[in-house]
Amino acid sequence: MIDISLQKLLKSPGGRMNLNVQVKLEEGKLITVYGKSGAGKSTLLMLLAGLMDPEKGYVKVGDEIWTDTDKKIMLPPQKRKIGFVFQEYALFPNMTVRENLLFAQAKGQPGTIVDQLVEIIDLGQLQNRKPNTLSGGQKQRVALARALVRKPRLLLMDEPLSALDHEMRVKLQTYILKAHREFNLTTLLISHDVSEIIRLSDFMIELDQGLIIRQGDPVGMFTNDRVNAKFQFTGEIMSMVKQDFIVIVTVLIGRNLVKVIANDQEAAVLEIGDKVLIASKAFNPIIHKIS
Amino acid sequence: MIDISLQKLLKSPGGRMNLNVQVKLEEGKLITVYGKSGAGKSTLLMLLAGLMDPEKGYVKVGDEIWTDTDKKIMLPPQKRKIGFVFQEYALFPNMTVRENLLFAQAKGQPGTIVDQLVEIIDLGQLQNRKPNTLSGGQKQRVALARALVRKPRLLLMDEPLSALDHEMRVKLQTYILKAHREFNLTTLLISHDVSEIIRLSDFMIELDQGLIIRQGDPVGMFTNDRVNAKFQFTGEIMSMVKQDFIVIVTVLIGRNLVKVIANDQEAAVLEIGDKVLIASKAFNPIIHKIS
Amino acid sequence: GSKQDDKLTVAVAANLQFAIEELVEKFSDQTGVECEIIVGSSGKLTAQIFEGAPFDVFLSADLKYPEELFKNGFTFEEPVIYAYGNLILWTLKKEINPDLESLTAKEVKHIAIGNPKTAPYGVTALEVIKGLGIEESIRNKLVFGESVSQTNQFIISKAADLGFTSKSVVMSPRMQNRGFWKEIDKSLYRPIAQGMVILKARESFKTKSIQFRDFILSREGKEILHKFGYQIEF
Amino acid sequence: MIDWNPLLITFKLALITTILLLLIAIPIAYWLANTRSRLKPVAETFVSMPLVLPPTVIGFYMLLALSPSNGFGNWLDEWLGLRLVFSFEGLVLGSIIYSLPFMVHPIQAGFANLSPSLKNASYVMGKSKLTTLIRVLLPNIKPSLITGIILAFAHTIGEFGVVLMIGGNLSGKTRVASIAIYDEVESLNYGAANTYSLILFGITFAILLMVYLINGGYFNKTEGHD
Amino acid sequence: MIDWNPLLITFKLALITTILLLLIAIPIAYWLANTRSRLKPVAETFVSMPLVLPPTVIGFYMLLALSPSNGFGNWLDEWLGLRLVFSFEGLVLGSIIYSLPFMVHPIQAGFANLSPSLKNASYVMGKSKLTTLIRVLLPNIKPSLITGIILAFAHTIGEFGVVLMIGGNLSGKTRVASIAIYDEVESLNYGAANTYSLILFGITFAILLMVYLINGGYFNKTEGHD
Ligand SMILES: Nc1ncnc2c1ncn2[C@@H]1O[C@H](COP(=O)(O)OP(=O)(O)OP(=O)(O)O)[C@@H](O)[C@H]1O
Ligand SMILES: Nc1ncnc2c1ncn2[C@@H]1O[C@H](COP(=O)(O)OP(=O)(O)OP(=O)(O)O)[C@@H](O)[C@H]1O
Ligand code: MOO
Ligand SMILES: [Mg+2]
Ligand SMILES: [Mg+2]
Repeated sequence: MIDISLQKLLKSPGGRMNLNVQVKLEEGKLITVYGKSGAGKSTLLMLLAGLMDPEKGYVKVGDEIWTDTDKKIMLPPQKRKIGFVFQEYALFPNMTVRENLLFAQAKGQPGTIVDQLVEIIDLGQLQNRKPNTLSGGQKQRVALARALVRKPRLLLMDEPLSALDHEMRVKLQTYILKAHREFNLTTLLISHDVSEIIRLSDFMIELDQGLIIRQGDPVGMFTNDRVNAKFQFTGEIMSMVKQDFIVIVTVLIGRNLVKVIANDQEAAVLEIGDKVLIASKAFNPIIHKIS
Repeated sequence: MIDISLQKLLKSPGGRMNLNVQVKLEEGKLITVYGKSGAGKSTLLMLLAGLMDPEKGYVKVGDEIWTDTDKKIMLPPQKRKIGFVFQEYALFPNMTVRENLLFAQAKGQPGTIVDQLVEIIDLGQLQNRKPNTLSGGQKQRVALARALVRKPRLLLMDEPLSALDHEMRVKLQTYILKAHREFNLTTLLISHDVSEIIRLSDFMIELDQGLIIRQGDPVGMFTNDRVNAKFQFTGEIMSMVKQDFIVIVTVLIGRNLVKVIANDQEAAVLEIGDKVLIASKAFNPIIHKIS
Repeated sequence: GSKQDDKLTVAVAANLQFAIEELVEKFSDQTGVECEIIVGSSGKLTAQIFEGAPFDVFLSADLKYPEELFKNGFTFEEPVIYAYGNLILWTLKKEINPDLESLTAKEVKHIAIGNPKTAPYGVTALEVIKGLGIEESIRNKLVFGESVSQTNQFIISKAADLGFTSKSVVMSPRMQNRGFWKEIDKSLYRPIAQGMVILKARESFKTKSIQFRDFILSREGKEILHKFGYQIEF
Repeated sequence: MIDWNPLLITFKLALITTILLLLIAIPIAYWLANTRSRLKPVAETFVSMPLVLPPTVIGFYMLLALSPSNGFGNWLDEWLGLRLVFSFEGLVLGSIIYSLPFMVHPIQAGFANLSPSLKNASYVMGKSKLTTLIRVLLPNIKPSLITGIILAFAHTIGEFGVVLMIGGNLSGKTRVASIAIYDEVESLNYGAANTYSLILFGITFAILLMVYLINGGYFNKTEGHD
Repeated sequence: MIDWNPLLITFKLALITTILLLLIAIPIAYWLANTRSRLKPVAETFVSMPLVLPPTVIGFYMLLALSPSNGFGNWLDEWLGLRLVFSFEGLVLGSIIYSLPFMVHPIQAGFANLSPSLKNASYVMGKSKLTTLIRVLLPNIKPSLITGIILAFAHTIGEFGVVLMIGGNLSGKTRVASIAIYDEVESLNYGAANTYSLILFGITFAILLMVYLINGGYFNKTEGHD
């Protein structure tokens, strides 16, 4: 169990904001921190890592106390068993990929871990390249591998995938899941992306103005009562073409364009750009794998 | 008609790459340039703006010749009637929002245009602020307004929305469309986002390795033969729960989670993370506007 | 006005810097001619005159530099000797005797002399040392000041234990009773004949320059120089 | 009573030199930051040379070049009425050469760190290179300009070797504070030397401290909010 | 024949000064770049002062402070056997003070421009501050280090005033090139002055040009590929 109670006064653009987070997290889970820009997500991770000091509070990880302002305990980041994946990767430009991983090793740690990670995260080809010559997705993989070298107890990731394109993103999500399971980590991930959150996380915390406003199962949190036996989607109207008494409405759902026929009355309230819900009354879906 | 024929040798990470673009664009349209990172999209816009010189080729806009290497014509960027929205906004940090707009005015241009744009693009509240104090979305709006001050003939936008979150993005798409129509512009937009492309553009060019590999109607280009009377979607498997003889498969389509029932045989080939196509045999969709 | 342009500019060797104040004061009182004093090593001043420095009269620490200027046509007339300089040994350290024996003493680590390349008093000091035949043994003790002034400075800061300088320094009101000094036996060096020339740099000052030269060579001028420890032929 | 002239001349010299240097250094720095010429490293080396050459060397060659007994110096004297040795104008020239790299380097770095899209944005608005330079580029490298100004100003105040060679120590004209202090030390007026030093120290300390305080630290960029 | 000693001493002095300065400046620059102390502007001003003070002033006060008949100078002499006037060691000390800002400023700027996440990344890997400094921070501010090294080296070669005041012009010990040139000019040996100047000019030009060429321009960052 990771028991967190942290308070810190932050300077936000609109004056001061009090970060005040009380939460207990189950170990071994992948937890997402979600929330608007400036909500305090990065600050929370920095506090957990010991890279910033709280005004008041504690962080207890299992039976270890990492932070306790009352007892004046403030374990330095060096002594917390964490891995941190920074948004801008923070790879050391002066070292090759392999050197970045080797540097992360603890004294006396067997060298095999680096080879193992190179294997798992598929870095074989990149080992001797300098970070500057890598693409964003490659850098990201290296940053992830590097954060795992010390077999951290807690893996912290600050929007690790936000700068990547869809394809790369999906690929890296797979690596993250793989690592999370393989190394039996407790992982805290900051993410804005719904599909990412649903795909990756067991638990989700939503921050707003420094406070936890919601927490729970991500699927439940995003879908509300929308998921049921019926097939229903939200989408956006792309075009409307009038034909006699009907209007053909093209709706974008995800990356799919769907044409729906609406009658004049239905169409009267619709405009291009409107968000719409499309539901079916009778539906018998078939599922096909795309190679 | 904008008649483009441009060649330029570029240094790409994998050696040299020849940008070679031949295309005729209809005036008054909103055209998207799509393609992988490094395909040459930004370079194309820089060449059109006169901010970079081609090795060979011409750019003819209506009856004006902007570039013609054979005739040694190379109109400086100052004399091309263009608006350019840079990816990093390029607002002048030393000027307020209003001063940024005023600076863009041509000599002798009536001052009313600035007020008009402030009105249209909703900048009233921000006029006296410095760019550094604005959020990403606000900066973006200012950059758009500033590019319109001179009533350009051609508006060039280099991934203007890629750094924004979904909500802000949709809002700004509306502003772009509004401006495009109101000012009767020819607009070239670089974008990676399918929904954005479909929503905004009349025409699309796909670049790869410096060459145009596809061009045409964006809806047609993204949907191939997938759009038809039938209702069908692509999505990704999030979870599979076995129950007796059936498996409940949860699929993420856009931001919607949908549960589909599959039988054992069907489920045998499926795995979490698979991309799947969901189609219906009989479907009678209803469309509802979401307030 | 205080502008330099309407003042007679007098360039003087560093050893003369104390005497010159009184000389100029008297001269200005008598003639109403205002003066600007430039102090430096004789070598530096000569180099500057060669490059067009706007100096009107030059009082050197020797005859070599004025003659050089005369030969090259920078002066109106041949140099005249206005005084003979006296060399002394000076120290600010109680425990050190300012005599020639001290030069070779163990506790004397640094001996300041003028740089023979630029300061005639340095040339003479070296002449004395060579004459005593101790050049080799004290070579590592010698430190060189750019001019007599810098030599003084080394002595006064006690960075040097002992040094050769001009008698005029210790005769000046400011330095009287500072430290201990002793004249060097005149038989050990050729007299330091100090020469003066009137320069062509600014023709309009020729008359005033001649007035100044005549003052220096007048009885009154000579008395002041004598008071500051120079050897004068009255 | 101390003579305030050397202090006045020092600050006057530093001020004039800094202003002229700013005008000279901006085009040079702009060119260096933007050129793709293969001569760039050579040009950079030349700009840096005054840093490396002892002030006495600079002074010596200026003396040779500018002395009226010389071709060029003579030409200046006869045709322009400019005497650059033993004159305040000469000190200005010497100081400009001597402090050139201190002004050029920071400004060049400032230009090089500006995003090229600022310039491009201004060009597509029809603004000329000059307008762009004055209204867009320079206002946005203010910290670099301030750094250059401080360094050049300070370096000129501390100048000694060049002035010693070509200044000739003329009171009210070329006797700057560094020379005056040297003089006082040489005439064993330690009291006066002390006074000059303390005043110089005090004034320049105050100037520097003010700049650092106003600037909120040399190297802090203005922080964004986004 | 010219005496090569002054040139050798000059480069030896510049080399030793630069190395020592590097060791001194790194901790100072690190502290300045990281501190949030309210004393920072004052500390920055002190570091910059040698830039402003005429070398003669620095030299004069050093002469007074270091003379063995003085409290501090005496203590140095008796306890450490260090005589800092009229000695090469004294020149090194003087040069260090004189060139301090040239080493500290670029390194401080380098540290300030490094993303804090590099440091943080190293800390969470359990690396101490020292390890982080040596293995992560310093290798990644190489251009700033090179800038500092060039500036300090160059500035020391050009040093004149301090040496004039405390050096004593000892051939083979404290007669550096700048002093030798001054001497030759004063003794009207323009030929020798010329030779010294040209050699100094040539060597330093070559060093600087090499650095600029290798470095591909002072201010160019290594470009990413992403
Ligand atoms: N060291 C600090 N001291 C005081 N306030 C800070 C500090 N660091 C950040 N802040 C402020 O705290 C607020 C929360 O910042 P934080 O970086 O945690 O937000 P975030 O949720 O990560 O946002 P984003 O999604 O944009 O990264 C911001 O308003 C920020 O300006
Ligand atoms: N001035 C230049 N000279 C030579 N090559 C260049 C120049 N500018 C960019 N390139 C190279 O040209 C290629 C295309 O770059 P460009 O910026 O046009 O790509 P892009 O399609 O905009 O990619 P992205 O989506 O990442 O912005 C890249 O490999 C780049 O390194
Ligand atoms: O007075 Mo001198 O010229 O320094 O020996
Ligand atoms: Mg954050
Ligand atoms: Mg691009």
